Amino acid sequence: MKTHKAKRVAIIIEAPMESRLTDALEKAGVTGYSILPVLGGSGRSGSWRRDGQVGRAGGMVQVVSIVKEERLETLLNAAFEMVEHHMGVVTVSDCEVLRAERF
Amino acid sequence: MKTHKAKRVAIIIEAPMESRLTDALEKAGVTGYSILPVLGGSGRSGSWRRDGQVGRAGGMVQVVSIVKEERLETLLNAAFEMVEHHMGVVTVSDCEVLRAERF
Amino acid sequence: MKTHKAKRVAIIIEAPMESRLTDALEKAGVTGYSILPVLGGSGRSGSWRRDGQVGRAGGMVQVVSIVKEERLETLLNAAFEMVEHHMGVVTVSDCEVLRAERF
Amino acid sequence: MESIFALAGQNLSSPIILSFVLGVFAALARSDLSFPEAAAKAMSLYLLFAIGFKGGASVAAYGLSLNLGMAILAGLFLSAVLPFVAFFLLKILTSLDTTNAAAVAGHYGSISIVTFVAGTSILEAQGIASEGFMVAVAAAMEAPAILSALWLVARSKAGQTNGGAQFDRRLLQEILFNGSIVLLVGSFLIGAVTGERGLASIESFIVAPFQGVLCLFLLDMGLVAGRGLRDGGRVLKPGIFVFGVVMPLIGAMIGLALGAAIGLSAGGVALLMVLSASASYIAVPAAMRVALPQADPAIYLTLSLGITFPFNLVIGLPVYVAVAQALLGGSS
Amino acid sequence: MESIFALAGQNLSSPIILSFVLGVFAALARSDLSFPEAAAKAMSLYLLFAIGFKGGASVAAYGLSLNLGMAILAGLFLSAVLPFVAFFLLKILTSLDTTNAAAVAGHYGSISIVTFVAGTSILEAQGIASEGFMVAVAAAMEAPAILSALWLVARSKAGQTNGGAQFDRRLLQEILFNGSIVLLVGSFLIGAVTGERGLASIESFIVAPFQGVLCLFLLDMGLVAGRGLRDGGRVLKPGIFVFGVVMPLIGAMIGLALGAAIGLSAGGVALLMVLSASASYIAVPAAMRVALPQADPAIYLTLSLGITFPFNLVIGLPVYVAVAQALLGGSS
Amino acid sequence: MESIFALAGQNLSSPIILSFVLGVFAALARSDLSFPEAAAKAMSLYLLFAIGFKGGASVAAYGLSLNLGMAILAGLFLSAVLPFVAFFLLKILTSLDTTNAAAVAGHYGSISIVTFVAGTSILEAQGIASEGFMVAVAAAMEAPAILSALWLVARSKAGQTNGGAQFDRRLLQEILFNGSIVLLVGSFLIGAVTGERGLASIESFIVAPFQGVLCLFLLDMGLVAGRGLRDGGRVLKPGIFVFGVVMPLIGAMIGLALGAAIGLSAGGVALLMVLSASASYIAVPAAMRVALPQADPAIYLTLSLGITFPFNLVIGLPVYVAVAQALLGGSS
Ligand SMILES: Nc1ncnc2c1ncn2[C@@H]1O[C@H](COP(=O)(O)O)[C@@H](O)[C@H]1O
Ligand SMILES: Nc1ncnc2c1ncn2[C@@H]1O[C@H](COP(=O)(O)O)[C@@H](O)[C@H]1O
Ligand SMILES: Nc1ncnc2c1ncn2[C@@H]1O[C@H](COP(=O)(O)O)[C@@H](O)[C@H]1O
Ligand code: NA
Ligand code: NA
Ligand code: NA
Repeated sequence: MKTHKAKRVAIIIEAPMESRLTDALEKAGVTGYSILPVLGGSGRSGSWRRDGQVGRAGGMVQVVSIVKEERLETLLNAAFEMVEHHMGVVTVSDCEVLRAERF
Repeated sequence: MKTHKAKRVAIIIEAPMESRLTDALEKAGVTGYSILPVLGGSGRSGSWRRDGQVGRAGGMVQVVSIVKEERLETLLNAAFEMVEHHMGVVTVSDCEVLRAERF
Repeated sequence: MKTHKAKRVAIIIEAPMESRLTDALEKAGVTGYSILPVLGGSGRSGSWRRDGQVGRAGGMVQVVSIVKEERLETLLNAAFEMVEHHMGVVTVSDCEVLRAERF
Repeated sequence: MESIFALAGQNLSSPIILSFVLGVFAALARSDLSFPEAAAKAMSLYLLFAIGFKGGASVAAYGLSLNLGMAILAGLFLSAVLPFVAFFLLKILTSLDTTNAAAVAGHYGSISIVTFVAGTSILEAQGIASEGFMVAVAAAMEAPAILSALWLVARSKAGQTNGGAQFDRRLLQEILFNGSIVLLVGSFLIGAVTGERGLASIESFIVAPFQGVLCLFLLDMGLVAGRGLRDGGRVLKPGIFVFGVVMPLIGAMIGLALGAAIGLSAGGVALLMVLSASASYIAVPAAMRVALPQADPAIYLTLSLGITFPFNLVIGLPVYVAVAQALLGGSS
Repeated sequence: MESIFALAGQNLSSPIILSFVLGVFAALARSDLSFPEAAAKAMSLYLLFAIGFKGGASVAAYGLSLNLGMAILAGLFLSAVLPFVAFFLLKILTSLDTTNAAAVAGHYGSISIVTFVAGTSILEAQGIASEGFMVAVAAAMEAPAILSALWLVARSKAGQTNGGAQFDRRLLQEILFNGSIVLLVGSFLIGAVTGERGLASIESFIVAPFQGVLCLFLLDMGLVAGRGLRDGGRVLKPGIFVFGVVMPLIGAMIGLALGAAIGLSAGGVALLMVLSASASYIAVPAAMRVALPQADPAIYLTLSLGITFPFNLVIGLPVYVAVAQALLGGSS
Repeated sequence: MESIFALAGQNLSSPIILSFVLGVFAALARSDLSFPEAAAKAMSLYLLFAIGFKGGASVAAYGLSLNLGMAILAGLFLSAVLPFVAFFLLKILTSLDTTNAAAVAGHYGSISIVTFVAGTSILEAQGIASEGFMVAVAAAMEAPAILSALWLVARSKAGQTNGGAQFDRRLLQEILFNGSIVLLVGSFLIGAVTGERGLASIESFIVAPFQGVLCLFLLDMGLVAGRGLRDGGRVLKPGIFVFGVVMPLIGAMIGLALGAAIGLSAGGVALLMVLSASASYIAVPAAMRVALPQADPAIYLTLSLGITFPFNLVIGLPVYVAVAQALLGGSS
């Protein structure tokens, strides 16, 4: 099966910032992303969990976007601006994709 | 700690296709996989989110399978057949696993 | 954008072991982790799904931790001890992170 | 005619309609108001269980008239035939290709159970009796339309090339045993078997809070429909919009004729009109994603949930009830 | 005997049993009918809160007889001892190794709260009174069985090698403060403190809709149990199956003897039989995954949820009630 | 004074308070008792819908006195001004920097709807009437405090450097159309439009089970608050703790003065006191994470949910009601 090099960017970000981040990604020309739930976690600012919570503050979501290498820099700039003053983790890893025409 | 090379295949696929995909993976000799929820996303066919939805159409799930390198090709062929006419993203990345005897 | 090498450790573990694992990670000096839900899956011990379940047995969660390379070994030792007698999958992959000072 | 407007006006000011309107408004105003997926699904399970059980219990109470068989046959027939009518209409009104037109047509042969539930609420509010077995008819109408839609694709050129319709035994079993059919039929049978005694034991769960749950569920549907209109509005060409409003009326008329022909009561005829007029937005879309992946879901979901559902809820239902009552009702 | 069959027949045609049957059927038919995990958990929280509160309120109303202490001691004793009986029986009937046999045995010393709830429903339907504090006994019976099971492993050869039972303070605190114990005891105390006035203020939430929620919950349990039987059927060797049916009967008999000995009412004895007969499928499996990871969960979950739970629900409960009533009830 | 203690004692032994206490206890005991996020959110949607609708229906029944406009203005004013009071108090009592103090202050100008709901429960239990439109006042008080808090940061040195407050049109629209405002106002309007007839149709959903749902919701809030105290306790310096107890009393006094001045009934004044005394823990924290990311959420969440909420629930509410009743109530 023919595969193509791409980058997988995963951004764990505070839930109240989700729509701002995805808008920024769209502006940066990202063609697709998926939003994954996060149940809880721990970091420098303490630990949290979603159980029983009503408000969105005090919760994170993960936004994953597979992009062509050439779009990476723009995406990271957009992402960085969003997480700059906020909690959040941005990781990039290499991957291979099927159907490269989709990215 | 001794680790072993393996491949991590992540397939984001339409929810109504989930069981067909996992059956295909099992037929392809995959020994294990996990199904992760996806809350929403955006792609060439527009954006979506699960909030408030009752039906499974208009939603994706992510199927993740860790496989030995030698099983990758069979797995990708099986996966490709499932996503061919469907929305969906297939990515492969390198990883290391503990307890290689399990894969 | 300046990125830094790091390791992404993903541990799929039985839900009743979750807090033991995260405690072990904290003891091992891990500065952060996130817990992701898993809806279902299949492995050597059969298949399962969370739908309609009340108890935590018969379910897995995924704990993801991004760590500096030098912390990897300690983390893996801690993780291994937890999964040793249990179902579970431990994978490690390379990644790049923004804001390395956070890890 | 005047009284129909009065009815529509009265309908418009019921909590369930206004809850739906609130949901649409909130979605259009980009409010973050939303129901968790689990809550939406739980409410829909509750509504299916309650409406099925009550139908069954009512059959147990008033006896199973011979009509049940006839009504189910009528339902199967309507579900199988309406897609052809819809397909024909779509070919006239819109420029959709065969695959998309067939996919949409399948939705209009099948039914929306919440529209049915809202219809029964109006009947109850107006004190019009109806056959309890109409929920069984509703269940019967879920599936055949899908087969008609797939047949429409299979016999076309598009069906011969390009993958066409992906139909197999597995899909058939998924369609026949889909959750809402199983729950509706199952709770209908439970209601029928346990009868009055069974109903008495769970009445304060399935009867008393029913209208309130329906309000919240319609609020949620308004949120989803409004979001769909906001994002999917691009597919709403005038011809498509017209179809979404005209097709339910045509469906209702065919339902009226058939219902009257087989001798249903005025209430039963009204419900058959409602079922014929309504379009699926749960079972059929899922089946279409599997069987006709080339068809654009934005088209059929926007039409079914964004146009036809609100149209029926706000305007259609009171009209169907009034017409059935005028033509077939004894008094009032 | 005859009247027991009549009772079982009547029980069989109650909405709660039929809902369970519907769930099993749907799972076996591979329907996609399912409850979201959050909805299942919410229903179980509701049932625990309601049953605990009602028990407490009834204690407040009828006073705390001296029996409470005795009954709790009896419960602790039953929970601690029944695993030994079960272990012995498993060694006779099956070829399970010590670890698996002990893990299963732990489940049968502990209890299934929904079986208890269904038991109280039958008592209520038949107008048989029972001690309100039986919910506290239920809570008391959750945990000791786990310790017995772990002890069975620890003293065996398997316990000395291979990791054995992973028992520590942390596990003990998890077991003692597990969610269902805390909620059951907590709401029992709230009911006891707030009494009649408290009950009046939330009666239309915890009493009126109770049976209906129980129906939906049993529907969900049927789905889960049916799925378990479908996938876990491979573990169901004849000996195992026999154990799943015989053990509850033995448990019930021991419960009967002890309940009668400490002077509980006929209803209270019936409930103690139910508790003894039932097997845990929430708290114990979770503890076993931590403490006895080598034990195969398919065995204990299939047995507890797939065999013993349905057996008790359909056949056991009416029998236990009838026996208790025959031996200890004044009239009937 | 004595009677206030009696009231507080009676309040303390109500199921809703005890449920909250149970939740706190379970969290501190590290029990795994927890509500799924979806269930918690569903309960909160139910409570908002029910309280809004009932308020609207009561306005429909008793007419819209001229006071509505005045009361809403009073609410807007209180919400905008209380943050300045809170900020001033924080600067005296604590060593919080400007950003954190402003963030906390914003929470105390805004409101906690569940505190309001618990307040209406006490009024109802004591048979004290109140203006139905107070829910509209509650909605009006949600947002202005956020703007005051951001202004406090913007005019400070911290505001000029370090990013300061991130305020824009988008945030404004998010605040104004946040889910709880839309649902509260929307259901209030639906209740007002459909009136008595509407209320009758869904009364057994929004009235009868209301207290029971409130119990479970408070149990959940106890779990979350207890967890917060366990993990966030480190921020609880004495000055901060004192603020969390004194600020609600000051708020309540200001609310009392204003409510009496505009001529609200004793019940209405009590509710305005409750609103002024309560602190937001849903809408404001989310807005602060966006606009003041430098502020530490552990501080404002622990204060609002861990200190002020329980204080109001257990001690504040009965006091506010008793004071309003003593000063303004006709009899009793
Ligand atoms: N190293 C990490 N690996 C995975 N998730 C992390 C990591 N660090 C932080 N997080 C997540 O981000 C949240 C906020 O992190 P922090 O800003 O460090 O408090 C945590 O609660 C975790 O959910
Ligand atoms: N590049 C991508 N990265 C991550 N998820 C994607 C990507 N493209 C598509 N998706 C997911 O797949 C869904 C369907 O994609 P599409 O077929 O492009 O409409 C989207 O709504 C996303 O959830
Ligand atoms: N190769 C794999 N890839 C992804 N997930 C796996 C894999 N193997 C096992 N799992 C997950 O771990 C669970 C237990 O695996 P096992 O111990 O093999 O039964 C499975 O049900 C899956 O959820
Ligand atoms: Na139809
Ligand atoms: Na037992
Ligand atoms: Na306030």
